[in-house]
Amino acid sequence: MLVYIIRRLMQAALVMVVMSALVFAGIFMIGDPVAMMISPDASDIERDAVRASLGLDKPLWLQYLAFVNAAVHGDFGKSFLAGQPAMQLIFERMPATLELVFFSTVIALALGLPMGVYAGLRPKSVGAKTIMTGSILGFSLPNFWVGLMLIMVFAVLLPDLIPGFPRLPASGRGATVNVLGVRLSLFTADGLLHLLLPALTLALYKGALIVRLARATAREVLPMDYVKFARAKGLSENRIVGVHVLKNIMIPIATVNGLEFGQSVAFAVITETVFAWPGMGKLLLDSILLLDRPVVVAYLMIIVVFFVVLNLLVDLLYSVLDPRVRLESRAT
Amino acid sequence: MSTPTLSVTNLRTHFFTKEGVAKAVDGVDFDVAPGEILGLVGESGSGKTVTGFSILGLIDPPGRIVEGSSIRLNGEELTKAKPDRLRAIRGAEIAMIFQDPMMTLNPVLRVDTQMIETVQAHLKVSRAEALARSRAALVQVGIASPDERLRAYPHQFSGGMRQRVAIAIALLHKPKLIVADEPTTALDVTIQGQILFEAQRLCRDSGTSMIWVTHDLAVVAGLADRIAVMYAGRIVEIGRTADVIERPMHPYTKGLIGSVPSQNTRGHKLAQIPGMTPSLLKLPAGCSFKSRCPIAVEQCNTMPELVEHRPGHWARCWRAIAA
Amino acid sequence: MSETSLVAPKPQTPFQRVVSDFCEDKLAVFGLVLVALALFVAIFAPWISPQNPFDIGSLDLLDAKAPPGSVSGDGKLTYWLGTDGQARDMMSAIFYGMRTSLFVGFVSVVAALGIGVVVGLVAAYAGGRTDALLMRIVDIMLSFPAILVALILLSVLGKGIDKVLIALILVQWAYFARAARSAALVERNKEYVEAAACLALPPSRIVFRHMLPNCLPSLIVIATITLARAIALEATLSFLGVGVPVTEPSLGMLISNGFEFLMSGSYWISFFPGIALAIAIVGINLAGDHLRDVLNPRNLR
Amino acid sequence: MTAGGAPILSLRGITKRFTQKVDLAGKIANSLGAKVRETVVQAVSDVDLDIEEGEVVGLVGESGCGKSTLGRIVAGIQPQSAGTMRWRDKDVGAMNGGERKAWQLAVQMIFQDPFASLNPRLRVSEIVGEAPRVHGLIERGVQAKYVAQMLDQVGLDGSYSTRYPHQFSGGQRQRVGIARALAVKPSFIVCDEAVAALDVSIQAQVLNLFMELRQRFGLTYLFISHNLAVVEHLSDRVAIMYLGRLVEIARAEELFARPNHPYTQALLAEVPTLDAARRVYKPIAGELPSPLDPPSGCAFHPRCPHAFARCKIERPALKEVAPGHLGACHLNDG
Amino acid sequence: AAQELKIGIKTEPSALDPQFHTLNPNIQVGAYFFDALIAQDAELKTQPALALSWKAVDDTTWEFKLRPNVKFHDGSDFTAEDVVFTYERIPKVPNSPGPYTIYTRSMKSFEIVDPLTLRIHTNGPAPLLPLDVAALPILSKKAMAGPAPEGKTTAELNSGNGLVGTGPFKFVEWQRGSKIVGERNDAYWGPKPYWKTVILRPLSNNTTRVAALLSGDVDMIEDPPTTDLAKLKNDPKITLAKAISNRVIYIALDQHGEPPIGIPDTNGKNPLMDKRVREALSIAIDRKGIDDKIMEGIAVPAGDLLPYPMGGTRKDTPVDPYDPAKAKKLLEEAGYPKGFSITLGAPNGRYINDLKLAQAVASMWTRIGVKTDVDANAPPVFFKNRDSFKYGAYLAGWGASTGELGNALKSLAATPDRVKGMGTTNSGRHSNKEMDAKLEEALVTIDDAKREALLADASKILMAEHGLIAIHFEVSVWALRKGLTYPGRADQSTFAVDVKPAK
Ligand SMILES: Nc1ncnc2c1ncn2[C@@H]1O[C@H](COP(=O)(O)OP(=O)(O)OP(=O)(O)O)[C@@H](O)[C@H]1O
Ligand SMILES: Nc1ncnc2c1ncn2[C@@H]1O[C@H](COP(=O)(O)OP(=O)(O)OP(=O)(O)O)[C@@H](O)[C@H]1O
Ligand SMILES: [Mg+2]
Ligand SMILES: [Mg+2]
Repeated sequence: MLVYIIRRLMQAALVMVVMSALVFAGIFMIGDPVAMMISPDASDIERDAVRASLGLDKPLWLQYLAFVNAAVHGDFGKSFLAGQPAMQLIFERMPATLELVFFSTVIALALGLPMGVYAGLRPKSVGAKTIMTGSILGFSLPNFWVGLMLIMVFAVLLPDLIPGFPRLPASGRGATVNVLGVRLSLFTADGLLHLLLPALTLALYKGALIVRLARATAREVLPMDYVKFARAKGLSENRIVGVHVLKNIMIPIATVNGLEFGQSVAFAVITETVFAWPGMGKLLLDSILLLDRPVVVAYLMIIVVFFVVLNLLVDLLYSVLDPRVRLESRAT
Repeated sequence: MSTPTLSVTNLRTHFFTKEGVAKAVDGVDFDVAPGEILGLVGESGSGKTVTGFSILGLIDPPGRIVEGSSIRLNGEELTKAKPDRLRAIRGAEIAMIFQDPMMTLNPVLRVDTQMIETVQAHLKVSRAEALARSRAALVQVGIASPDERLRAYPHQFSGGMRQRVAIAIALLHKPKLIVADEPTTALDVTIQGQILFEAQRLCRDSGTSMIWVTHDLAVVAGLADRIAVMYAGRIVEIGRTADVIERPMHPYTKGLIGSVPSQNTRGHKLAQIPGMTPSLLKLPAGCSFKSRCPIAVEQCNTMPELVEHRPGHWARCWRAIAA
Repeated sequence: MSETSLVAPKPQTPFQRVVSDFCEDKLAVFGLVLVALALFVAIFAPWISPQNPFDIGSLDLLDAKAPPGSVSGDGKLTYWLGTDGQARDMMSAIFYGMRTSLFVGFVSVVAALGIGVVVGLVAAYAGGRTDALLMRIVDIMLSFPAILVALILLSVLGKGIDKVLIALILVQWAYFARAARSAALVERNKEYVEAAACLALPPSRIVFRHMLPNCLPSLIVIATITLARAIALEATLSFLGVGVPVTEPSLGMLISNGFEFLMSGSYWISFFPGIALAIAIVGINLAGDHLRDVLNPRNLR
Repeated sequence: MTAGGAPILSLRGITKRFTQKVDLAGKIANSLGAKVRETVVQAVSDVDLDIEEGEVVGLVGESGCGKSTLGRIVAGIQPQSAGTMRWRDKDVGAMNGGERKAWQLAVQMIFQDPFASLNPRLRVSEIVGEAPRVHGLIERGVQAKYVAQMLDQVGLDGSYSTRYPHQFSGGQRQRVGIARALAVKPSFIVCDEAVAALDVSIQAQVLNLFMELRQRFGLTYLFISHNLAVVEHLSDRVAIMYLGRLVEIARAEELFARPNHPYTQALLAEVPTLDAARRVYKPIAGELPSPLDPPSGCAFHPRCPHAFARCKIERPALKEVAPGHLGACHLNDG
Repeated sequence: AAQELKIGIKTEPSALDPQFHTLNPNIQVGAYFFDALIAQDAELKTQPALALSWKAVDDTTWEFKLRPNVKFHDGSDFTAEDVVFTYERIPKVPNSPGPYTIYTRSMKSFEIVDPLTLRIHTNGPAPLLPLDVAALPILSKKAMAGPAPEGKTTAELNSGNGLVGTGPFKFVEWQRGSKIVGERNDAYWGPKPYWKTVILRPLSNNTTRVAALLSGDVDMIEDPPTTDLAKLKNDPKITLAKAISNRVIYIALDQHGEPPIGIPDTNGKNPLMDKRVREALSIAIDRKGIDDKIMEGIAVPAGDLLPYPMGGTRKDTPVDPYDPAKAKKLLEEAGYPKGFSITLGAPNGRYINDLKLAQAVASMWTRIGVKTDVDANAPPVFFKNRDSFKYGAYLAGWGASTGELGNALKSLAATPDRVKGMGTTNSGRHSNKEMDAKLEEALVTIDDAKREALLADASKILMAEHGLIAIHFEVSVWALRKGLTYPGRADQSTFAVDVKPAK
């Protein structure tokens, strides 16, 4: 286990080094951060001064070495744009993103799992075909489009057309409470209300994925001997589906969902933009477009660590769900 | 003979597939007496497993037990039983052991869970009591340190141990009948010996009847009281073990016996049955073995009946005695 | 010894079997019809479109935002599906958009599949350090935001569909590499691979002639899903301003451009491209879904 | 069997270890106080075996005892960790490219699972004809004819060459596998449980085929099986393997008549025979121990009815107990 | 709640430190909490704020009389000390991505005559010093005390520590990405804001912003997208406020010489060097049509770089008429009867409808034979390409924050000169010595009337030469829920002080 964690961390460190180098090169190639940020009135001399003060006047590799050196000492640089430590900016935003993704995962599971299992149990039924066709739309509609549609329908059109229809908030985060120093909106009614539309937007894609996965695994598990053996033992259908089948389905679902959780966190960008959700995805997007390199680098560092931790958790969960798995042997 | 535990008459189980109707089991009759072990032998695809599943009412669509079939357990007609009643019978009065011990236990559930749920599916007992029963069953099949084993997952067991757990599960409710579907085919000789040993002891001690399905005559030769030989969905010969092995009447049975390698066959060519099992979808009229039969005659174009040619020794062949 | 009595199964190639099995599902055939329709429109867009939306010289701003069924200012053209804010005939734009979207989707997925398969198979077969190295590269690709990739490419290589294509390929190949690797790991342990090794066949032959065809079916199914994703991703890049050039709009871009008109009542600018996209994607996946069932190796028995 | 002369294949001290090394991460963990050790599975230990040209040697043992691993080493699919293998009196490790290829093609393997061992996506013509073509044994143009000829040799109709494996029955598939091996003109065939998955009636067909091919081509076989009846039927000599080691080697009649090792004796007691007399089974106690952590001394001692103190401490060596009959048991000394 | 105003703003400030980053959102939000000595009114004319009056004592000295009895939010008095502290802090702010030194570059030294009189000595004649001063909100020296060289650091100010001004609102909190909250300063020296609380919410997506207004999430938004204007106009629950802005949308044409950039089919000749061609391109543009169809009426066709009556503009500036026939003739005269091909660069998402504008222009140019290909890119890529002269023509915008032409001419049209800071954004490299001379003279002329006359001359030369093609001035729009009014501002800022309930 320990070996496993260490191996993972070593790989993460490697990935981080490569990743940060790529970001340095990438941003350098995209354009000049100073040109993006400075007042257009500024003269060339003033521009050079800013470049020097941000350390952008040195050759790229020197800048990178300076970054690595500082990073080793725990300093991942200050945002060009905000002048504050990039890590701090991201950590400020992280809870919002995490709760959004978490909530959407819950929604996706709650809706997707039963539908998927149903479709797996009765693959030929009309219900199953409807679910499966619907799920195609779920993951093929662009995220931004779904988000904007939901806003239009639930925040504008329906409340306007139907008197008394509750008007869902279209944007932003609701009231927050402080839980152990972290601002969370998950525990207030207003907060949940604000969460609803963005979470639904994210959940649509995930839910569609879960439906498909659940169906596919259900179809794989159902013909297994142990299911038939459970029948031969005289178990009730409920127990067979609810325990024997479901527990096996949960393994891929948990794995994929865990990994998707990471993806969603990393790339909730669009949903956050559409819903003006103050999460770190939006921060990333703004930072990329303004070439705020320290934030982009720091963000990707965090994401790498996050992925590692998440992978670890997924593997742990995996070994809990599937006793056949021993962590050491799955070390890749 | 006392009243049979199980009495199967004219069992026909057909699969209605898109290619046509596969008559996997087509008119099977046999009885199993209390405490008796019936060996059900036949080559792959001859319908042995389907027969077993039919008895437990576990045929999945597109398969169906056709009207007119009868399966009686101690006189109770199972083909007409309600689903709930069937469920109550399964695991309690008839138990089944599957071929592949690696696949019959759910890999993600602990052994105790899988045993306790079986107890509780048929008896309203507390968890503790169910656990005690499970423990007792494990002891019965000769598993050492049962408490530890109960808390383990199937993958921590060897194949033979798993098969013994499966047998223990089958024993939980002291069933009247156990259908064992090739339970040793996937196992080593030494482990097979252990399983055969358990099975034998069990029937001797508890009077449970057993149907032992296999394609290897040698396995049942030393185990079964009677042997039924199946071919293409029908029983072609049935009788006491010694009769069937020593004085087989059906050419197929003879072929089977001849193809078993042994000391005496060293250096010789094994007898072999030419050709292959015909497709169940388009069985030829008459005896389905006729195309492979060395002694087939014109008469074989009509289906022979299962006839008692010697006392307790039946065969489905026009030339049973001639052979 | 005689094998003549054997009932010979029809010598049907897997392909024939797939085709005949496939045609059994009405829904899948319907999906295929939709795909064919979309492909037809995409391929023949230049000949069946009433207007060439790329020829900006032919656009007359006065015709902008004409509702469906209006006639153009010069009376020559009827805008059956209306026009957008640039006076582009929506129907033509959709035809051309379908062309761009499907092109981008297909090419990027096929290319990503190709790269991913090679990387995944090599990683799985070679194992050890090669495997670890390749998979770390995959990790990096997977955590690299698509928009950053797109921006870098656009700025370094300039604007163009090909750049978007490269971006999409870069973003997607890693998924295939992972999937191919896990499929190949399963195949690698099968006895036929050992048999090939025993026949002293060269490793490249074992990987690409023996393992690859057995990994492909599951990958193709992933590919149909990824195709939908790729089209959606391209739309998203357009939404963020780093997608295809405006002069060669994709369906995704039409939708995202038209979206702002939705509230003002000019629904058709976003609605019809949306329908077109849905038709294509649903079609591809209905067909793909069933293809998965048909290609399932268990059905091969 | 040729008396005298060099054996076609000669194994000396063949050992196969599957090791999971302690990598950098493990070392770091160890420095943090963890106890990460190399895990070693000793699948095959110190096997000495000579096989004469034209001979059939049966290899018998329980599941997991290392039979397949030894078979793979012999077939050149896996390298051994220690020991030398001589092919026609040449050290395989020291062979040059051409010799190596000749050896690899000369030793072929037939696998247990007739479903998994044929590539489901290749036609029979390719399965059988690919290797000879790639290795330049035949021209592309004559491949079809050659494949038909090979199929004919294993009793299949030449017209089957356009079929895919799933269109065959198990026995037919196994024949295709045999044709594939024969196609590169081998002189030595490793059969790894080649009939275990087949029905008795089909098994007989395949066994007959093996015998026939042996006569026709003078093939040498290493016949791996846990089915003693089959081995007895086919083999000239039999080697018994227990937990990676050979515990007994003898001519077949000798072995079945006078088994030396307690394990062999127990095995023989288990063999089901077509003997209609009702038998009382009395199994070997206990399970096969884990190769990860093999028992000390004689690996069989925990299950052996005759075990005594020495068996726990000292491993018995393989010694001649009768002419051509080797056994590894301390009882032989007393 | 009553007296709470929620505003959906387009861009969130990068910092609340009013000396950190010269970014419009920063400047805008700074004005909620701080005042400068001088304010700019809705037309960007200077108005007394913390200074009651100011005058040039001589060519290099300005004197400011400060407003008495002004209190900071913490209750302390405002004096000249604070002003000097504020100005002297500017160069000390570290890591500023857009330093405020561009406003202090002409300042040499400060002289506190008495607590309410301040003199600023300049490096040379600095006619625009009052405008510079207007960009510099005054901090409280006392509240800003801190160990860092600059006193309170930017990070501290962002968290509200030291964020003490004299402005109409007091700072309450800033949740990055979510909202900035201010509370009415009841001791404000000027007209008190109506709103007890004001909340600024960054809603950068256009559609989201409109939806937020329609759904009642916010009371007011900046910059509703043009496509929604028609609907908003007809919505009984919404009112619109408009004001012509100081932002001109223009096209720069590459005039650096030959070979041309992005014009492949003229055998190395640069047609854009020819005034007739430039004129043709200008009159090929149907500004009225663009205004109607693309801008939905929120643009004013432009013939200059700033709208009248801002400093230096002429009342009767002509707008180039739409005349494709004449354009074709001009091309023919210039020797391009078949036209030529050109690439028009444009940013995507920087200015209102920038991409659509570029497409419309391209379509119009193509119609006169100049086959135009639009190369629209995300802003960072666009700027990089523009600054490295990759475009034969590009569309961009310029908002002269000073509200006078000097700023625009100096940056966009003057011959580039790194040392003098001229032509910093003149990537078309138009150059006209005559105009340069007029402009340079104007930049050192203290007398307002004289300076503006010089600027008018300079711009007349530029526009006659068609050195740049001005397309239109953006009209800024605000959408408010019915019952609120906003007068609008030329600098596109949204000031909650000026939002009032309709009578
Ligand atoms: N679900 C099904 N659909 C169609 N046909 C089926 C189905 N299940 C079984 N069959 C057919 O029924 C026949 C009998 O199958 P069964 O499994 O009983 O054979 P078996 O005697 O147990 O063979 P084996 O020794 O291989 O286990 C086979 O030919 C098989 O093809
Ligand atoms: N690649 C491998 N890595 C690690 N351990 C292995 C590997 N291959 C085989 N082993 C181990 O080596 C031992 C011998 O395996 P092998 O497959 O040779 O046994 P076998 O006698 O052929 O068994 P069976 O009868 O089940 O086929 C087993 O314990 C197995 O787990
Ligand atoms: Mg069966
Ligand atoms: Mg093996």
